[in-house]
Amino acid sequence: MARILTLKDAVGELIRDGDTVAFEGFTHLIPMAAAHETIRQRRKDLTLIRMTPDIIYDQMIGMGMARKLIFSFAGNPGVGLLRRLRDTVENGWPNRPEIEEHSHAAMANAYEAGAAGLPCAVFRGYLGADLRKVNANIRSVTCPFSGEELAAVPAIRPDVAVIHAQKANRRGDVLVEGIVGVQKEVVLAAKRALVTVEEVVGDFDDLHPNLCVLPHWTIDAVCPVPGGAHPSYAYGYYKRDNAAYLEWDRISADRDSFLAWMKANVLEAGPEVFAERVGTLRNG
Amino acid sequence: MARILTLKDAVGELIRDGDTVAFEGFTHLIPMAAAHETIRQRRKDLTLIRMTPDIIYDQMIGMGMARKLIFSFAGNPGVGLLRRLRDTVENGWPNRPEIEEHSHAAMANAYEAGAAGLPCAVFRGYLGADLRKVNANIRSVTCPFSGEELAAVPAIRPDVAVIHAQKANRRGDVLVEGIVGVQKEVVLAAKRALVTVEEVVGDFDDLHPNLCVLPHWTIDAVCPVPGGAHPSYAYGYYKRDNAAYLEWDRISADRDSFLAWMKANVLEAGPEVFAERVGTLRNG
Amino acid sequence: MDFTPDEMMTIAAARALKNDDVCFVGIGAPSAACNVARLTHAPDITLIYESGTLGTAPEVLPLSIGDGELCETALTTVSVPEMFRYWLQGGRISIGFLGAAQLDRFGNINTTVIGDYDKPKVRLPGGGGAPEIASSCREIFITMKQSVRGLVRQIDFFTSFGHGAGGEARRRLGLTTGGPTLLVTDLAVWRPDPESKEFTVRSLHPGVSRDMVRDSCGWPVRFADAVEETPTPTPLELETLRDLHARTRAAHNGQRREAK
Amino acid sequence: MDFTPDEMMTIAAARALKNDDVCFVGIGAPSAACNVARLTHAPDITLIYESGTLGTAPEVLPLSIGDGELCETALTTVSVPEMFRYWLQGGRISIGFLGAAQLDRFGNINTTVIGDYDKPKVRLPGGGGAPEIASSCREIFITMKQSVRGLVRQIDFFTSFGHGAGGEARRRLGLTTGGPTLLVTDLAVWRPDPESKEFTVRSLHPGVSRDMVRDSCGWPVRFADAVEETPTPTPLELETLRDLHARTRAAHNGQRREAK
Repeated sequence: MARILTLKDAVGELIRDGDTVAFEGFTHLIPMAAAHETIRQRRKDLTLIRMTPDIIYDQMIGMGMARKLIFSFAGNPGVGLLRRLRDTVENGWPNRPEIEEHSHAAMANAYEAGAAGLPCAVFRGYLGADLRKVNANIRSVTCPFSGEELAAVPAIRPDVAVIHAQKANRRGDVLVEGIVGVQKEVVLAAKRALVTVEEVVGDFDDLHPNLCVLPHWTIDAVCPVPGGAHPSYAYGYYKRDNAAYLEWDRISADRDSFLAWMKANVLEAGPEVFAERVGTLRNG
Repeated sequence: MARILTLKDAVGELIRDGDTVAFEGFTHLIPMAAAHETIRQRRKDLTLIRMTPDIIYDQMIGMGMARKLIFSFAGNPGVGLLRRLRDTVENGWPNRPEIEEHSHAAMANAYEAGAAGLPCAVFRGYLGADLRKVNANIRSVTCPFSGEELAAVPAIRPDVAVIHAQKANRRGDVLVEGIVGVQKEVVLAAKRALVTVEEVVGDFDDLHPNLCVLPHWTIDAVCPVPGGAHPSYAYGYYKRDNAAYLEWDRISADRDSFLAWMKANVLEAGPEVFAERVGTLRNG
Repeated sequence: MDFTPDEMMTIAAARALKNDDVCFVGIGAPSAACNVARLTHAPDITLIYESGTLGTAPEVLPLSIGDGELCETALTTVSVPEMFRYWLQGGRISIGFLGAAQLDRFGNINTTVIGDYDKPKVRLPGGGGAPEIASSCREIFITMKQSVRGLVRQIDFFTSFGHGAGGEARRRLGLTTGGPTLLVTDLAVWRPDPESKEFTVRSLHPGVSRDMVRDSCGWPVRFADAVEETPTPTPLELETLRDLHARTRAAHNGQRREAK
Repeated sequence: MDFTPDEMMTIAAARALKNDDVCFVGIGAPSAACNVARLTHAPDITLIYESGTLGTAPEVLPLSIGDGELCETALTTVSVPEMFRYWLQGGRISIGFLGAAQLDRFGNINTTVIGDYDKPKVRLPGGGGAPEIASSCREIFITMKQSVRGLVRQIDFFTSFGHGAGGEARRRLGLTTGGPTLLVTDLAVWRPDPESKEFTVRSLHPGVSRDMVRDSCGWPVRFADAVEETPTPTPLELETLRDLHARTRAAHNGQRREAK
């Protein structure tokens, strides 16, 4: 049952050292404010699951919080590579987390299977791909009707799912609109779910019947954090901060500039700074 | 690529003797007008797939069009049993089609797998259920990670999918709203797709981005047939004709009254009668 | 206030539902009980119909499991594959509410055929959602009127699995869910024995004797050590149920009440 | 009108797309080519981005594969699992458009690592959607600038499978789709040989010599029997492309162009 909590309290209660966590949001609604709170609270030994690690995991990786990474595309979208992730993989700085790498199709299916309560996902994939050789969690099953060999990967069942969404109502039901990504799946796949939202409204009475709504009884905490997806965007609220993605390439290029930026903008800041950051990006 | 056709032409072109067909619509948007046109055109030797055979298949079965039935719940919703289906199973009248019976979960997963291009669906089901003993298409696969034995059924890949929907635009994109059932899955699972709609509108520019829309390139024919889901209903257009479901129990109780009703109301009628039938049921 | 055995059955079933339950209202199940619970002691109960409607609050009882009002009053409506995969199989449902054509004392249900499957005496509708409702929900509540043709020693077909032959049968099949934990008939409230899993009468409805229960049951009836009397329906419960039925009749033009 | 090799590459790629194509615009792929096709000879082409946007028609080029405008201009936006299951794996896509960090002459692609997987010299982004785009789309188009570091004899990692070692390699793996059928570089248009499946130069862009192609390619280049000259970009094509880039720059405040 969802409770409406401050982000600090929600992270404090729901995310624990050693957890397997998935902060999801496919290019859209990336839960950056929740990640920053998790960094401030110094969680460690995390297994970080995310299709596209993006800036959000580049920061957590650079801060040494990751014990293991599970991902399918590790780029800085529209810019290039992720420099902190490269540094950890190529040079072991600040540590050398275990890597479990998949394709998007595999991870999307694995989230789907997690939401569906299955132990594994079955799909047609990885044909001729070398990831099979370096990832022991890519196996196969044989269709008992056609004899076709299909790929199988373990379902993703995180300890905690963290997403950002447009709005919640007072009961804690959550609405996700636009590019919905795997937002529904990760929440349903997880043991615990934390959702930051742009706003909390009275009720959802005027919604179209077929929208992506997560009922309050699938969520543990709802935290209002306006701007909480910055520098990604929230459809209907504010645009993507493309400049911030470019700037990240510069900030993250160097360990010292990275650490200095994290100190000034994350460790010594709070969730309230996100509202300011999207100020000029808000929809007209 | 969708063409906007008359129902007569579309059925004539897309549904052939011996086809495996799925007329879907879960309690809502049941494509009754398309079934009546198929009956008028005297299609035969059909494999009829549908989760809930309902009145629509009771009529086609009673007219001797079925070579095989694949279903998961054969009731007259809100009323009781399906009398023509009972007569064919219990007494072989007018013929004795092969029966492949599943659970809803199996069929829903089988449609999903068909839409997903897979040869089979894998799910947790049929535990302790006797259907396993009477249906050779219920098999199992073993999860290569947990060792759990999961149920497997063949994907549903019909020759033709037939659905009713609220509206199409001029390009032939189709919108389904409300109880969407397996409407999207059956169209994507099928080789050919026929969609009857309440109306054709200019464009869909004002739709919410996350609605259930089937692009025109997934559909072969769109046929405007107002009222075409009667006696089921079309959310936003007209209500369910509960009296017709009750009346069916009486009509179908007897072979002669069934045949007389079919002659008067189907064989000697046309798609245009559906608009009249929903006249008093239209939303205020 | 006077009441009928049917009313007592529905109200006793409604009482077993809690405010935080997520209830899957399956084929043949008394959605009356679920809605009475919602309109009395459990206003926040989540009702789910297999048509994809999540969190519905209908004003009148639906005639089918996919009536328009279920969608109109739902928090959201999802596709049927999603309903069965994410919500049922995903383990999100606390209570599955089933009816039965035939029931045995271990809560195994038949709604498929009377007689032999290949040459049935009566072809019933079949399982629909029931086989996986029975295995995926945390608990199963069953409600049906008693009759020797309904409560039988041996069901003709295992449409959905209850406690099998009793005891640890579920666990041996790999089932981790609770299975049938409640049977409410028009005469009594039954719970499975903790060990044998056999349904045992826990309370008799007001005015019902042990013999009445025995005479309308096809298996030898076990009674709990201390059999209680089911509390009489309160005026609020009865009025709520009767108002619901009256609204339903008015809306459906006096047509037959919700069944499937 | 004068034009750059980049412009020629994009326009030559755009020309290969047809009005009834359903095109999956994957990671690193030139959505410029897809959108130029849409804005010139293929107005009804369906563009799909893996973020779930079906049938998009962006006014400006997206910076990520999930920009807001893709959703705003789409016919509909579906979840990412649905995108990969129903639309890609379901066989609904005619053309998958991929880029590459390393490419071999059989259309096998590496975007994972330079060097050894466990101790990479450069850790690249990885496959994203590419492994299943490469196997599920009816055909694969590849576009990239030529360089000896990019067009290599042997890729370091098979991120996505093209024609393997050539010939019937796809069929032997059980693949029923066509695999790479086109490579457009800044210098030439290549098609696989029907037998060996090795990329073969079919046309040279205006002003490009065979040696220029050889010098920027890490494998021994094969030329078709009759090598043609790629038709010069038309004024409409060039204006469309330049207007698109100008609108994109204005919208993104002069930030770097679409890459993902």
